[in-house]
Amino acid sequence: MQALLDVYKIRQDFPILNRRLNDGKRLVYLDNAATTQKPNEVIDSISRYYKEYNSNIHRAVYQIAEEATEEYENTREKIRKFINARYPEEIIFTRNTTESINLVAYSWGYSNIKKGNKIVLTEYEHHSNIVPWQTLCHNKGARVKYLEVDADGYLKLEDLYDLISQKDDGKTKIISLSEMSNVLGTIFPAKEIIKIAHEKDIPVLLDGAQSVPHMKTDVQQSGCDFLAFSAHKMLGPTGVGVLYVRKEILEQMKPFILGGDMIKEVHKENTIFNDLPYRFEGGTPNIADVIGFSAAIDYLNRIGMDNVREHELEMTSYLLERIKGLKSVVIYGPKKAKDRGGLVSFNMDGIHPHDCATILNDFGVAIRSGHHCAQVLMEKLDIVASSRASLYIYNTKEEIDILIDALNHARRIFNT
Amino acid sequence: MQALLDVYKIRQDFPILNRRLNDGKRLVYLDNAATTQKPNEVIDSISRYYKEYNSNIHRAVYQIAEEATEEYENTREKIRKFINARYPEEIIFTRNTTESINLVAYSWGYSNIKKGNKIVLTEYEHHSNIVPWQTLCHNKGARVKYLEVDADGYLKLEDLYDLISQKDDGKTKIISLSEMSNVLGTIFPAKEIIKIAHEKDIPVLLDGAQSVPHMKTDVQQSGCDFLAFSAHKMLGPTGVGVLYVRKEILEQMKPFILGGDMIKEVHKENTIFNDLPYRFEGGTPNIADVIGFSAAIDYLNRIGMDNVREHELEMTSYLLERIKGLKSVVIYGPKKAKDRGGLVSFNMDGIHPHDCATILNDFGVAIRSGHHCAQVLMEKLDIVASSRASLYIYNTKEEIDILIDALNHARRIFNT
Amino acid sequence: MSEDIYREMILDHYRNPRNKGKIEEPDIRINDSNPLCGDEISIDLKVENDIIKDIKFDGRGCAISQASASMLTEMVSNKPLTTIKDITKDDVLENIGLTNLGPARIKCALLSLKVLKLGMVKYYVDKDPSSIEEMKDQSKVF
Amino acid sequence: MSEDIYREMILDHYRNPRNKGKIEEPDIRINDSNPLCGDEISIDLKVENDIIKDIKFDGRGCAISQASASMLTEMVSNKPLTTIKDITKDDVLENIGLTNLGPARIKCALLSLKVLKLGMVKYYVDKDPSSIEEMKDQSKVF
Ligand SMILES: Cc1ncc(COP(=O)(O)O)c(C=O)c1O
Ligand SMILES: Cc1ncc(COP(=O)(O)O)c(C=O)c1O
Repeated sequence: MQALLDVYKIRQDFPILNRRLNDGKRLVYLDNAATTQKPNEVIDSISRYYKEYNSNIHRAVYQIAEEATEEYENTREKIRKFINARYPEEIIFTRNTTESINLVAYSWGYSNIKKGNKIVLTEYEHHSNIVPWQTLCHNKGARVKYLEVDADGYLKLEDLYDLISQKDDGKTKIISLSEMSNVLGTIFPAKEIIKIAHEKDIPVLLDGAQSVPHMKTDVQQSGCDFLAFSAHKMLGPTGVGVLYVRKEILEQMKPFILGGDMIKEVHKENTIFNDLPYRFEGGTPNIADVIGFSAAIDYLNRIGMDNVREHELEMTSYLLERIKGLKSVVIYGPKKAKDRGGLVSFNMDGIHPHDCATILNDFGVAIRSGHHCAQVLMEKLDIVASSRASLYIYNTKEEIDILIDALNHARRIFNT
Repeated sequence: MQALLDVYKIRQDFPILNRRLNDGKRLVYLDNAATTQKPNEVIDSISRYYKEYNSNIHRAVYQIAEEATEEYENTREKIRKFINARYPEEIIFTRNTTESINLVAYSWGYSNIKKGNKIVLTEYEHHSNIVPWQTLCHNKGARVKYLEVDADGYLKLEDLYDLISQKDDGKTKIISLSEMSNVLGTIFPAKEIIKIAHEKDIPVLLDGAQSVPHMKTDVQQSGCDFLAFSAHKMLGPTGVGVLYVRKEILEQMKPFILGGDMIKEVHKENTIFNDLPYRFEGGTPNIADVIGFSAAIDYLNRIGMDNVREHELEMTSYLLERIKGLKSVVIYGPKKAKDRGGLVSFNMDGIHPHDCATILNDFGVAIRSGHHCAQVLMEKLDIVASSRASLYIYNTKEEIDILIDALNHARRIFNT
Repeated sequence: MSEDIYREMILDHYRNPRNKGKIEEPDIRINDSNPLCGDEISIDLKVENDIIKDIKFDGRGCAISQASASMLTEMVSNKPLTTIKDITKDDVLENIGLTNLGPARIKCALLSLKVLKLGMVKYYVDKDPSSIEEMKDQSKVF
Repeated sequence: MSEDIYREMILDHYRNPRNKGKIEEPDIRINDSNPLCGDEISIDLKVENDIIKDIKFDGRGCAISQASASMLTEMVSNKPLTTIKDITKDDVLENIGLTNLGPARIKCALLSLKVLKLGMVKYYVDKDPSSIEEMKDQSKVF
């Protein structure tokens, strides 16, 4: 029974959900934190672009190029609205969350981080929000500090106070953290963290790869200075990421990818860069997929992000409860569904997550196993890997039941 | 009459060529140097990916993820073969040519360019092959040197000898140049240039954005150390570029975009990077479009790159001849069609290229007007802009005739 | 259709631009270029008691950008400097009789307005740096 | 089907790995991890007159990687070190009875072979650095 959104109707929009696997089983797709499936609207809007008005944007004056430019820039405006940014030029298109964070580390970081400075992350960060900062610090003689997560998957805000308090001496230059952990599932109090940071004039980057697809985002309300997320995790195509930067900061930032489209004038000895945001989009953009992303945003807007969240909350409660019922199982992250996004990571005693995923595949069930690009957290949890089931708008309780049956079967095979 | 490839049959594979514009005119697409159109095969392979096996690659063990990983890696192997590289791990996927060149400038450049060094480019380079080097030199206290082009659009190889001869003292660290000019149309003797450079142990980057789509490429034969090109200029989707790097050099290069997928192990204080080529592909790749690119390569292979070149040669001869016949027209670049790729840039006295393009649009004709991201060359030619008609496998002589009619009409409007 | 765009008035202003050139010792000198096509416009202004006493433009580019600049100088000449604030993009497009340009060509038509607004902002901010907050968004045309 | 994969032999080697542990003062010690899943394998070897006198592996990971490592140690124990050169990925997959693994799981099955080949290369190159050219491609498994 789906009160909030009509899952069965939604499922009809996703052709892959009818896919029959090798052995005739229907796909039960529970790896949405890695990437989500795409509705027909998104797929069709990409095809339509190529069939009707494919052309290089911004510079040409013929009709199809003007159509393409308009659709591309409309998407920027649509995203501005979706995250409630003030200006469309605060929206930069990248390839993915990873590139968005790298853009900040290279462009903002290399100009602002000096020897002896600190960058604050958390222990649960995705590698994409660790390695760029680690490398920056390595090159600059600065240091990365990690906020600890406790046994239940929460941050202690007092730690943050401590870290950036008087004795920090203004050494901390940026805080970069994920609004939702892709392993623990915890939703962190971004707004409070940003408030604490801003009291010390420290800018905050939110990795929104897991949060933006699953709940309402409002950059003016949270006050974040940077926000990074990926289209492919929210019904959109692969190859498109977004970086939001508050205009006051963006105006000060040096361009990153240099070349065509991001310049105003190039001379032998010097270059005058283009206006915002084009200055940050060098080369021919991923036009088709940016336009495809537009259709994804429309789809989500039509459902309503509050309904997305409500549906996931209901499903996550059910998923948590069913997994809890398994024999010798360890669940990571908050006990309460309401503190979580739509995913649950777990381990079954004596069965490696990798073997677990292989057995589940026989049931058509697609879940993720491994370190989830969060090895620092894995070290903290003292595990090598975990299994993770993650949900989205088209998942049903029946699918969760199939997952549980499959897990029980794995238990039987391993006879533990 | 098309002897070499059946253009009329080919045209049926490109749905956009049936597009009717606002006023009912059929599209005459002559802006192929900016981006080419896509055959149904490419469009369909992207849709099929999303409808049948969309999933995040490399890390998951379920069936659709294995299918996606296989298709993605097959594309890498297909490209290896297409440019005759030795190893698939020499092929790195980027967003476009611009990002490919930036990757080299950031990763190879920042480690190898020191104060007082020189980087050699040419006057006809695209901004994407100027700005990254200019910025690198600015930051490192090095200098960019430009090889001059002569009035007919050729390089003088003696200048190169001079530049990197004894008195250069080994200061030149890299030569980066386009194998085909996107304005002059000239095809440059890459192999000879590389030979001269290698005698002084100077590595060479070829910007293949214009050459790879239009003629046979063999990196072992030319001996280039780096090769950059874009899928979208050779029937493939937007959002995919390629960087080839000779393995011996690639092994020494530091990763550029840092994050998920490009690491082996991440710890709080350090990171162990992944094997080649994954080390250079941070974050979720543009999976769908890489797979789409595969279909484009298949298409080109089926036609045969030698036939592509032959067809363009025939068409370019015709285009040159017809434009030459116009009143008060200036044509840039080589007089002989055989020294050219499939494009012709020109100016009509008294008519700005921008106005020209607007008038052509009434005839359904899409050509490019402007500086073509080559302002250094524009300064040399002492013009602000030019018009450019550029061809590909689906263009016909009839289309060139429509272009000429439209240009004559522009002449009448401007009454010059 | 291009016949609607390249009417006699545009071609006349293109071939015989009004107020073309430089002013010696201008009170405002400002220029910008259109990254799309490389069109350049520079504008010189002579201001007395906040009235535009003289205005000249220089530049190179397409018929639309040059004719539009020529017409714009006629439009503001001898007007109070503050009128520039109130000129909208639609005003310019109507004045030159081009209300259905595509997004690319619109930038050509509005380049001179953009430069003029920038010049005004610079003039006031130079005089009173604290006005930057208020002026910041005044140079927006698109 | 997973029933074909998780047969008794695999599960037995997984639960009761042969040659698990460390060698004190080994002639070769080498390790690597699978970036896919974080599986780790380290291998110690004792070599006398180019014969593998003792071999032990250590590590953590899935049933396939651990069972495969266990079986591989049995396969090469007391063999000449150079036999490692000739072991192909198909040899390993046949030995463990898993010839139709998907590409992701194949990496688990072959991690120990990769480590073993790396170890052999390192051993020879340490002894004779000039052999690196010849050895370079010997550690390739995939
Ligand atoms: C010679 C040359 N280099 C580089 C580029 C840049 O290609 P992209 O925009 O795909 O990065 C182009 C395309 O415009 C080109 O013609
Ligand atoms: C929290 C978090 N950050 C960053 C990323 C990286 O996203 P992408 O691979 O799209 O760059 C992910 C996705 O795996 C994630 O979950």
